[in-house]
Amino acid sequence: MNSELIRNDFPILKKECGGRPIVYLDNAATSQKPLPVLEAVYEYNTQGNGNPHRGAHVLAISASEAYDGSKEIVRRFINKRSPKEIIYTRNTTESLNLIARSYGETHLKKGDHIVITIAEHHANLVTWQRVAQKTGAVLDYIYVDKKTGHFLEKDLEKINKNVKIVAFAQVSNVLGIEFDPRPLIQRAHEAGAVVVLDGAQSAPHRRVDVQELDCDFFAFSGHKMCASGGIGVLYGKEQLLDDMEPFNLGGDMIEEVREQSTDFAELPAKFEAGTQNVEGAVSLEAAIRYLNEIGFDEIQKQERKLVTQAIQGMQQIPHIRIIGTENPEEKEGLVSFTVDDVHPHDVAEILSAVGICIRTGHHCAQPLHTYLGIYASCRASFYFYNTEEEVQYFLKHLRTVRSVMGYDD
Amino acid sequence: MNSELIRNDFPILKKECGGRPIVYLDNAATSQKPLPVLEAVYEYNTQGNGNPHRGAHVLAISASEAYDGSKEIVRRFINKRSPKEIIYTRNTTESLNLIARSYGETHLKKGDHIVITIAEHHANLVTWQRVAQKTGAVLDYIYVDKKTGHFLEKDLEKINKNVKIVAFAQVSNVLGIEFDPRPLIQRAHEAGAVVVLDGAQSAPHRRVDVQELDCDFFAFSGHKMCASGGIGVLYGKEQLLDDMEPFNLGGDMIEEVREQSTDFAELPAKFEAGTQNVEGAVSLEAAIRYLNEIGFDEIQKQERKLVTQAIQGMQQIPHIRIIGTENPEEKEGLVSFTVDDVHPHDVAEILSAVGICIRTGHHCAQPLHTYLGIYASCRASFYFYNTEEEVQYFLKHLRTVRSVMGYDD
Amino acid sequence: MDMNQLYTELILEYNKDKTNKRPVENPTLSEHGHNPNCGDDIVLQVKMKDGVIQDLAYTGSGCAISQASTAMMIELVSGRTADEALRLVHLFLDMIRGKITDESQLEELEAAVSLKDISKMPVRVKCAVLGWHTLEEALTKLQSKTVKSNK
Amino acid sequence: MDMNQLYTELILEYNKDKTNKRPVENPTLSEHGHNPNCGDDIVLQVKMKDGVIQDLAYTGSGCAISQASTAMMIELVSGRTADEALRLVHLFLDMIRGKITDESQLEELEAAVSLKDISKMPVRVKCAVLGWHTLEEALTKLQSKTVKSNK
Ligand SMILES: Cc1ncc(COP(=O)(O)O)c(C=O)c1O
Ligand SMILES: Cc1ncc(COP(=O)(O)O)c(C=O)c1O
Repeated sequence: MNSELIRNDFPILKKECGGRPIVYLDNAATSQKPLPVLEAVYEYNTQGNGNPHRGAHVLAISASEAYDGSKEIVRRFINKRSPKEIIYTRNTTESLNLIARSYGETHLKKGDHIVITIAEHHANLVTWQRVAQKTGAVLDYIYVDKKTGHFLEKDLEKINKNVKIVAFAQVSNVLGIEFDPRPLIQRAHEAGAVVVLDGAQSAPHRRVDVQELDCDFFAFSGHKMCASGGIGVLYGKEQLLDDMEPFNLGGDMIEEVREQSTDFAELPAKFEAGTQNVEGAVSLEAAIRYLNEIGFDEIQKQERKLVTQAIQGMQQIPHIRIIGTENPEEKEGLVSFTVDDVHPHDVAEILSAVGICIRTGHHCAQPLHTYLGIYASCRASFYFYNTEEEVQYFLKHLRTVRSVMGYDD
Repeated sequence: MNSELIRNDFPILKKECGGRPIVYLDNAATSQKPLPVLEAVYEYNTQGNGNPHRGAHVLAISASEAYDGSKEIVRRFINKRSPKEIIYTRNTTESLNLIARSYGETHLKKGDHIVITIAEHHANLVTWQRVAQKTGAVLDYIYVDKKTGHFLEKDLEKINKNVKIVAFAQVSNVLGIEFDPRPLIQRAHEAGAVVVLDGAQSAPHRRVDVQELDCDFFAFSGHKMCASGGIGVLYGKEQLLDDMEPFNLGGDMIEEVREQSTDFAELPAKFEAGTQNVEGAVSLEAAIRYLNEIGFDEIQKQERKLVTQAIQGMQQIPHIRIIGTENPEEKEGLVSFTVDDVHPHDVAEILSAVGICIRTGHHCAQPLHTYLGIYASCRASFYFYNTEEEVQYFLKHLRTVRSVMGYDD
Repeated sequence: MDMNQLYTELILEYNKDKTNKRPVENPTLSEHGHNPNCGDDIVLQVKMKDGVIQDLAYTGSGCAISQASTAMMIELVSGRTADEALRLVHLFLDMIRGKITDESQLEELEAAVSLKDISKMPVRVKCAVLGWHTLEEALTKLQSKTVKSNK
Repeated sequence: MDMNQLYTELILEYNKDKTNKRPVENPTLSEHGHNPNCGDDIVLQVKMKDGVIQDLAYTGSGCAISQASTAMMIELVSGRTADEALRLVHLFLDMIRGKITDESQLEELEAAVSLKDISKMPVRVKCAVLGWHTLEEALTKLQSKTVKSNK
């Protein structure tokens, strides 16, 4: 991987900060965008912008083509059969809310169970709390081993025939653990449950094949994988989507509207109300093309290298505690940690002063933090455009944190 | 207004089409975007992109500032007291769905009435059908005079004390009529009803003062007013918003999450789940600044000139029927019409072949079309960057439509 | 595309030909077809006798392409058996989808061959196929009814 | 901002000073305060006697700024009346909001004056005011209770 060439595509990485180019290690929160993506959006806006699916003129047609063309790229990206099964949303959060409302609230009843894991992002947790509350279903948790981050084997037994939904992140945004979701999916399907896979932290980093995974729903965000804000994806199996209530109502998702009743459009329009974010769709297509060109094998190789270097370096610094497994082979591009006696917010502040961007807080995973007995943590998350030199710089300054805070070890 | 200078800001208007620069008269569907807006987004992406409200580092801070700063501009744009009352959504459609779900579904009960007009866009119509269906409320219509497009005086009596919600568009996207919403709002408030104003077709064209209007909710879309796709606004009165259920659930809209329960954040975060479309917010700020610089008086003057010219020209062409009033003083930047014996789709096709973009179909207002006894119509909609020369060109080709279709009048 | 290539004389003629734009008396089946976004909306009525299409006509409104195409179809399939009509419908749909390379195959479609180039105008494809799809629906329903009543 | 300006010796000292990081025995009131996004989370406990703050301490966790600020506050207001404490809380909040131009006014805040420049770091403002806001809440509640029980 030619890091230098790649980094030329990301002007923001040259931004001066703390006396040197910024070191952006908050990629799990949102990624940066390469020039080809910015240019594709610019080109659309200066050559082809119109309202898709709503007119016969040349710009309405170019907008429709841009929008539908982008879906075809997404379809291939996750290896789906039909573009009908690809719904554009605003982000992972909206994708998950769509499932919760249009599937969860209408298909579950009192006494049914929903199983999620304690490591879920709030988007895949609070959503199910509401479904449980509205339907009378019960929300069960699969807990993880506090050291390794692996699911507790015995908790998998919670996936029994009362369970109607099993929802979990393919990669946890705190533990960063990369595990094989297939046994869980298989167990869920044997129990007759529907599987919701939160791909926010997996889709940006690795090839995803929803047919092979055989998950029923899959959600991810464009902004975490080099695309613009405001575009997300929901994949769902056609017969499930067909059988669901519409989500938002309005233009473009209708077949025929009368004063007192409405026939809804077919998939995917049924779930796409109002004027869509075509620029977002264009940027997502450009982002996927960009990532494909680099290649996911290369991306994973680079990230593995950086994570390994980071973990090995951190293990050498006293008073650093890595959250979850310390095996770099199991970490998907991110490492969460704490520094003894230094609050994560202070760690982030100290690093930010020298131009290093890491995330601090509960990372939208409060129940996991509570379970682990910490209130907050730090997270360094990498993407393919990060370099070994950046990790070195990060480690160097991480080493100073305790001394800045007045500890002399 | 210096049209030439302004048009230089819109590269797409120079696009060659049918042997000359494209004539874009589908602005009510979506507007084009000026360079300052595209540049603001580019600048954000190359200098300040991060995940807002989620971190302590410099890019998280610049993203938060961009996001919050944009809200302050929107607050001033519609003259609101508090930025807490400004919720960013994806578009008008989502804003209206938010009200319907988080207010309508929880505050209405069997026997309550909802009053809308027959001229509503599906986004402000199908939404209320669902509220009615879920709560047992009754959906009533205010009809319009088929000639003038004015509300039928006697139908206003439907706004009585059983009515809990009155929802209507400030400017109809088909009739284009510009009427004074205040008497309706007053009547609604006297009846104790909450007023939802759909500003999708008003905010782009005129100064809006929600305090003066005293509406309870106001919704509009960025993409119809020079901003990017994927950003919309919902304004709501603070005490109403406070008293509403959250809409989508997930990150950033929570105060504290436990395994089985959640405390939600305060306004406006409560309604903004997940990573927001910061680029959209940036583009909306840039768009409002751009429009303010031109000035809404200038914008209205130019549009009035174009509409007047269009209507007067169309009145001279045989077999053209204008929908709603023919008084240009009452038209807000758009004219819908039909051509005798020529289907609207064919009209649009013929004009598109010479580079003119107009809209054809039911414009997401099927009940209105049914009520008017037509299945579809054509619509030419103008924005400040359109010119008299373009209207002339449009009229010239509109005159040929029937002869292309083999009629010799 | 030049407008003269799209709105050919043949198409304009069929568009204006209202011979079969009328209700059918005592129809065996009425079938509704529409393209909501374009504003094409028709009701096709068919009267079968001894397995043959005895009368076929439509009401409603639509663009020149949809109207002409429907008129051409009615002329083509009237008097034919349901099976034969369905075969021609499929041939037409294949043509519009650009699936047929051997032009000689298309001769059977008579006037409707003139719609061949619509396959290059994605937005108009829906218009061109509306009548044919609606007939397909209608005949398929009739056949499954017949099968049922034969049981 | 240079880290040495933010994490001054004074702040680091107060951050490490755990004298008042402990539960209060038989508190009159416990009040929870938190900044979910930063991960500051404290419980402030106050014991009143004859209208005077007899004991004040906190438990929980937070960043150096929030911990030092809370420690400074406790030192400042202990032994004062509720009214007096509230006045100082408001003075501190005004300082952090950058509302006070006359520096001499701030002397009363003692060690907490050192947090003045936080007003230039919007993200840290929340940390600096956490303890003070929590005390404000607690005392306001106590006062309204007193009013009620006096009725
Ligand atoms: C009056 C009116 N309301 C609502 C909408 C919906 O706007 P959007 O598609 O941006 O959600 C539109 C435009 O399509 C409109 O004209
Ligand atoms: C695992 C996981 N799920 C869901 C989300 C929510 O994504 P978004 O904020 O783009 O909706 C995130 C990221 O914030 C995440 O890491």
